Amino acid sequence: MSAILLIAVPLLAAFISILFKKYAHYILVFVSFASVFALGYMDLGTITVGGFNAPFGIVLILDDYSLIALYIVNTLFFLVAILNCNEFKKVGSIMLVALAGLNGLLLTGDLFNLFVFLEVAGIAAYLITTTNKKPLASFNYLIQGTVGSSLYLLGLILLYAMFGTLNMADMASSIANSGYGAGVTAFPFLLMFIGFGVEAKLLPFNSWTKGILANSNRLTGPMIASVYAAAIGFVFGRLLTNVFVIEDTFLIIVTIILIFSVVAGEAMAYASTKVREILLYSSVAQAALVVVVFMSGFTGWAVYLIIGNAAAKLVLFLITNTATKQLGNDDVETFKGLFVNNKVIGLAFTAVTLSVIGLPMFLGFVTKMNILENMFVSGDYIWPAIILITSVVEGIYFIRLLLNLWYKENDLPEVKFEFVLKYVVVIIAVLIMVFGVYTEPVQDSADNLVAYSYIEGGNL
Amino acid sequence: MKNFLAFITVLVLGYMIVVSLDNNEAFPAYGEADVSSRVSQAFIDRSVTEDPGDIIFGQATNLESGPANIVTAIVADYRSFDTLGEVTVLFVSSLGVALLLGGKKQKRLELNFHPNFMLRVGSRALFGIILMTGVYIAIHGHLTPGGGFPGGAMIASSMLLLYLADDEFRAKIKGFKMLESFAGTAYVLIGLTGLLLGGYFLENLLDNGVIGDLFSAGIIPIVYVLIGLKVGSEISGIIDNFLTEEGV
Amino acid sequence: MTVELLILVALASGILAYFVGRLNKVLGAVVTIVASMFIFIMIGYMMQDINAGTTFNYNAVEYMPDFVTFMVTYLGLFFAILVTFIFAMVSFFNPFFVEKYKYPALYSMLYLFSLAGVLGVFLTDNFMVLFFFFEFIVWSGLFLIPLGKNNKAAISYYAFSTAGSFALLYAIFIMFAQTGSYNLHLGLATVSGTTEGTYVLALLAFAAFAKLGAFPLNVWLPRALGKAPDAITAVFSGGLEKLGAFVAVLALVKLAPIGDIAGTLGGLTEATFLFASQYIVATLGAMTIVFGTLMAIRQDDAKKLLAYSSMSNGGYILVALSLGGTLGLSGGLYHIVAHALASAAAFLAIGAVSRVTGTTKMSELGGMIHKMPVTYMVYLIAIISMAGIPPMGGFISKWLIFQAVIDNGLILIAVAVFFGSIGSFLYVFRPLAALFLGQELPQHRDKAKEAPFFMLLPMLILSGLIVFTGVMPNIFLDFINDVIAELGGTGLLLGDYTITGVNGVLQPTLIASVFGVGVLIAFIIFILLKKSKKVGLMDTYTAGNFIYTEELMHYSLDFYAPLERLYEKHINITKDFYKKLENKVVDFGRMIKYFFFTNKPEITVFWIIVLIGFLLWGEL
Amino acid sequence: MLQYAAIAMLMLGLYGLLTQRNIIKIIVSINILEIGLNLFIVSVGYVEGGIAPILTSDFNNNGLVFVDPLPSALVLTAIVIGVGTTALGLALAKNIYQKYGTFEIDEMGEE
Amino acid sequence: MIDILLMILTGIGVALFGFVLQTSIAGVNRKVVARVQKRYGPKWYQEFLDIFKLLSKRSVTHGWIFDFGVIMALGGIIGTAMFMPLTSSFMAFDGYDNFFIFVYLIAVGMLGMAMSASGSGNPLASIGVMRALTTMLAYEVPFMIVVLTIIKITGTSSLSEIGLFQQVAGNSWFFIALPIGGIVAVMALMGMLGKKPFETYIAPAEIASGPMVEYGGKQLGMLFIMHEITVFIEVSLFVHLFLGGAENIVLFIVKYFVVYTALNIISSVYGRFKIDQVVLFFYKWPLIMAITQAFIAIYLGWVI
Repeated sequence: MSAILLIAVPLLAAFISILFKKYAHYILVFVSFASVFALGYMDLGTITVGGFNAPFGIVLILDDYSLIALYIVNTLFFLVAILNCNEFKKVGSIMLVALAGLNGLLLTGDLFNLFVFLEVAGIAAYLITTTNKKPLASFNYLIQGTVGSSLYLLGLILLYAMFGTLNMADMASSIANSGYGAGVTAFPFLLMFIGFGVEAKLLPFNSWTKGILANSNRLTGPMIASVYAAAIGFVFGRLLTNVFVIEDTFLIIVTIILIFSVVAGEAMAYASTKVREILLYSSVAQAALVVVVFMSGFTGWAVYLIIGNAAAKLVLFLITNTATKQLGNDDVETFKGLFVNNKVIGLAFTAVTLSVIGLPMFLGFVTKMNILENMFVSGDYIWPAIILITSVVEGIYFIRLLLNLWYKENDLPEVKFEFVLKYVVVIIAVLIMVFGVYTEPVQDSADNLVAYSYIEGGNL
Repeated sequence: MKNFLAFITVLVLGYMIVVSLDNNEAFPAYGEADVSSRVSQAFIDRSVTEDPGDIIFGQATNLESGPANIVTAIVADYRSFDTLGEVTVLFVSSLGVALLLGGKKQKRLELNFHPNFMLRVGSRALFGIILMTGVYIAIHGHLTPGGGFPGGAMIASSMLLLYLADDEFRAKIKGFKMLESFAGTAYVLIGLTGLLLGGYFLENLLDNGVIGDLFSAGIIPIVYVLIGLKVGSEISGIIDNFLTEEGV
Repeated sequence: MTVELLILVALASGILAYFVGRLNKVLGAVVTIVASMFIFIMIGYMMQDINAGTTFNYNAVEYMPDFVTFMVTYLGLFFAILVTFIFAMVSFFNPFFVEKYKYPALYSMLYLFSLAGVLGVFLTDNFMVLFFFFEFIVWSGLFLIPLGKNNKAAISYYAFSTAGSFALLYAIFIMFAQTGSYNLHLGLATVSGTTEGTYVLALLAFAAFAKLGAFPLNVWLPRALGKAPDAITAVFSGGLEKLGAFVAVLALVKLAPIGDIAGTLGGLTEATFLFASQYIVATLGAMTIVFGTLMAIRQDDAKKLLAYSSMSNGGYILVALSLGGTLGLSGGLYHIVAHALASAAAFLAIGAVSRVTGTTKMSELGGMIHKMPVTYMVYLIAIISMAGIPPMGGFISKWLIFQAVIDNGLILIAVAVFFGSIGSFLYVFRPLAALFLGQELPQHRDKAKEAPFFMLLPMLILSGLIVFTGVMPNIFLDFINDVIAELGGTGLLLGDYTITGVNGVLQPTLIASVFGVGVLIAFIIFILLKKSKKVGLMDTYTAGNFIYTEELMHYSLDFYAPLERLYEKHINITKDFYKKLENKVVDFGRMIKYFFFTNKPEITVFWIIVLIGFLLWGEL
Repeated sequence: MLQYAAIAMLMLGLYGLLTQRNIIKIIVSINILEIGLNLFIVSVGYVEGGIAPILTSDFNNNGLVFVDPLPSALVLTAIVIGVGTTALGLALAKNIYQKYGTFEIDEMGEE
Repeated sequence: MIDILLMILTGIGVALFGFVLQTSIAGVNRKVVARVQKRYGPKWYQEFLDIFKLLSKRSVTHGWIFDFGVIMALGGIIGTAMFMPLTSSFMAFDGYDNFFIFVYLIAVGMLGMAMSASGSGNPLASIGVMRALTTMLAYEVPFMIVVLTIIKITGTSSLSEIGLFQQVAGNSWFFIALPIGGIVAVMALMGMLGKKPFETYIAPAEIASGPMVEYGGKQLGMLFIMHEITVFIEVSLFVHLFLGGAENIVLFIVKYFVVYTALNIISSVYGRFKIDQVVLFFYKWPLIMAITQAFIAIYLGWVI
């Protein structure tokens, strides 16, 4: 079974679903489950679309890297779909298109095709955020998204004008043996970096995040913060490792942006008192961290960092948004003592937060240790210092949040979490714990992932 | 003051971009783009799979991709996956507009302009002509410039004419929805049949026939007509949503 | 009984304690007693094998990742025995205190988890395992502290210990980059003496300071220990603080000291030269002593007072270890033993009082001796050792440290050390006078009753040991000599009863017996004379007027008022510093939030233009 | 010459985004930006003296040169994406107007 | 086993001798101070009479800690006195007369007295104890710094050897060799003895003789004995450290008498400091002088 079905089937379902408005969300759940299920039978390699091979036609690449990416994004998507299917009926078909867009993003090997799928997924995302009932925030998100993707297109066209091809692998090889200095390609790559920076929530470009995530609901929160973040992370990783050539001035700019994002993200999270704000600012910092790890070349561990963050943010946003819906606002004050009488949710929330901070016995710890170890071995001394200092700050505001949620005596907020949510959240927490302790599979899968960071399929 | 400052920065930025593009040796100056070094040379002389020699209009038969209009060849055949993505974008935005503005029972927006009888009747005649040209452009996509998207836009403009000319007029939205969904599904199904029979998604199964004829270039014209219908119905749907409001 | 099995036993019993605790709170706590006693005995049992000269290197149990290796060294065993002993003794208190906590089952589980963590840290030769268990203790301690009064203290505890452990991690990775392996001894050996050695020394010292609560990083200790549940404070100050001492030993002893000071002070005659790193650590240790003593003198809450006392004793340990040499090392290590026993006993006594009266604030307590005489005696013996008065262990370690300080001719540090030892007499006496002695306040008269036998048992064992370490220290000093020999120093010259320092010989048993003879003589004099009439406490010389309310006759509120007035203004120097630091971070965050996150797209566009401009600047 | 015009349009769009606070004006400036971008895309493919890339009957006798067809294909897609986003923007604008009663962002105040 | 018993007996003998010596000299000094105040003063054995009168009277007790404290105080002081070397060669326990033993065993006596005073239930006693401890904190640190210099120079911390070091031909008494140190030591000694300027913890006017307020009869008598022996230890410490110890017993008694009388005369003309003045005083000049003395002696080696 070829991977193209992952895009074609959801599209087909979307086109059909507008006719049967009532069953749209059942189709959604069925298709997303089918795509997760079908991933098992996909055979690796490159899929040419329309019969024309690589540099001329459009080509989809399914190697280890995108397989893991697809597994993660599809499972998370399925979880979000299952948990929200009866509440947000109207956006069923839009979610289907979003699924197609995301799968397209992860699979495509062609830069312009990447722009098209970025737009498809983007527009689907703008529409999903309109369920927040905050039109101004969605408008702001739309404008910034469009500006971002236009800049990406401008950068892409400049590259096309210079090297005459649109295929990623072909572009990378023609840049490599074109012999031009780094200065030539710096401008288009910066434009593409900014284009993706907007979507990946890097600091100077993400002023839309607060509007969207600070008043998100059970659908938009997990959708934007974990599913989209993971997909964009993976695609950005693929671009950074395979296509981008990052040297002197461009490197300086990128490093400044990343340092600023990580440090400011943690400082903002420390300064905020609303639970969702803490989570969104910490996810800004985590996103920047992911980009840093990709740039230093440890693709395998960057993948695990994305997985850890995406799973964590899914659990955190699900719990927070469910509680906010029933309590009205999401101040830490109103949340105090939330876990006293729903311990299972509390345990899952704590396990996931501790994994994000990077305490032992959790997946986060294994990833962070290995990233630091590789950085030190590759002679980089500054980034580990920044990572450690920011994770101390991060630890403090997360622990402050946790202790507020666990320890309180009187007038506890009563919030009812339905069974499905509990079930999902506990499974994720247990998985994080299991892989935190039993680290063999994580260790060697991360190491050999690094080997395949180049597109093995896209006939270089 | 802020505007003036913004103007200065934008000006300086523009100047910098122009200068950097000028002295960037890889970026060809305006007009000197050497197409041969680019991927598109293969599209021009249809030599992606095998080299058919020089193409004579009216005689060359079953080239690797049929349409005389090379841009349509790229849009509908070489990179038709983009167009599929393209169509989804439009589909989603029309769906979104319907979601944002559409309610259960819609009635026409109360505008203070009430057209007189002459305008209402005259526009009916004009509607037919615009519709026909739109369909013509859609059908001849693979020969003459234009194609699915411009054709679809013209079809929608004819609908717009009716909406503007007559303030009680409301098209049957149900029909547009059906057409849109049918066209979309047909397009994807053609792609899937290509996958099943020809081994590649969206492969051109039918033979390309002689270049330049009306019935040449395999599935391209069919796909383009479908796209034209889909775009037309979607944009009309959007027009309807904008020109109506909640009400009994 | 290999080390891994021991740690697994600790973890398993922790989980068992959790489930048993769910059924019945007290039973869960009893499990902690059984488990910690068992582990202590096993460690003690391990003592014989090591004495037979074989240092075991237990390789990993099969399913652990292969780089996890444990090694029993004299140093590790010294700390392990001491801390497990403290854990075992304090665990006797758990059953009596566990009902009061919000999550009793969690309490017993985390108690045993931190014990497992302690074993892991001391008995390994691999840095990554050390860091893993270091974090493990921080993590389990974090959820233990808020079971007490409030959870703000836990946050500052977490902040400082994580800062410390991350500094340790950075040092580990520097060594890993040099040696390519996480082996502890190899890492320290290759790095010592090089420039990386300076960074590693600084970072390890930072970690030790954070764990010991020494001067620059001392804000968390009084808050955490003051607010934590009583048993946990005892465990913290007796046991977990010794982690910091362990890291200090790694930093100050195993790493070659950096840069010699003689060069800097311009070739002074005859004063022995100390290396710059040792001098800095010694000065900071001295500041810790002074700061801890001054703060302890003015505390009203007995637990906070003892917390500050463990901080200033941490300073002693740092000064001793940084001076190095036979005297410094043996003084430091012996002080670790003496302080651990004394502070654990003192905290347990205060805990016993707070169990009965519910508060440890001296202004609300008084005259507890009448109802709790045994606790009083335990507390008296503990503070005699803390103040460094002869018959008890504290005197021996202070004597050794004084010898080291004098021998190195460090005047300013000597001022701090002497001030600390006299000051310790002052602040340990304050709870004795204000809490135990003086008028018996009516509100506690009915509730107060002597602690049950199971609580008295550990206290008596501890005070017995305190006396024993004071009278017959040579047994412990022999073991310390083995530790020093393993660390590469020369052991202390020990006769069968005497200790010969650099400028004097000490025979503790003789001092004790002479003191005994003196007391005997005084007792004989007392008995021979007429028996005096017993009179109530209220019947005192009050210049003729009658007083009926006990509170008026009980002097305990701010005991050292004249002394406190002298330095009242600048008490919380470090607290203000960290508060300012925190405010800086919050302001920075708020400024960026205000500046960047508005609902207007122009911010993003502006920054995009700026970045592109920055890149293209070169083109002009 | 066309390229400078395209870049000028791009800059005009950016200027609009930087300064305008009215929702509709922002959408208009986004459109200007996209038109500028599309112009730029087409200008990249222009060849001096090239004709439109369509094979016609009189093509094969007088050896004409084609303009690069790929950018024009890409521009086709870019235009339609621009239409999609503008439609969505206008729909959101209508919603905002219903909610806040004004198009000026400053008057909307913090939600 | 026998020689240990012998040593203990000689120790007790030394303690007894100390008590008798000090009480008689105290009696003589009472006459000297009286002369300063233009009166004759009581007989030289008046001190003995007071003590034995007190021991014979029946008194009141406030509980077992009240008595246990007194016993512990007297016992501790007697124990310390047993270690004291009378001349540079004659001492009870040869070679174990370490300086730190004296400083810390006195603390045991202090602790015993403080415990029983606080146990007596009278707040004035607790205030007195607080003042005593604060004064101790004040005078102890400069004194220890000066002693540090001495130990650093002589290389040993046992009193008799320090005495012998001073008696060696070349070097003079430390009182002369370390002039600033000597002055600081005198001040510290006055603090230790609780002589007039630093008498705040007894302060008969304010807190009715401080810790002693609740005592009477045998407890008070025993505390008087303790006080006398403490004075003996402190003054003989001063003699051994600063006045070159003594070859024979007569020289020791003469030096002892001179020091004690000089102190009494000085203190008889002074008023009384307030408690925080005491602390401020000791932490201003004496500490600086001690540190400069130590710096000069150790690092620059200027020893006269």
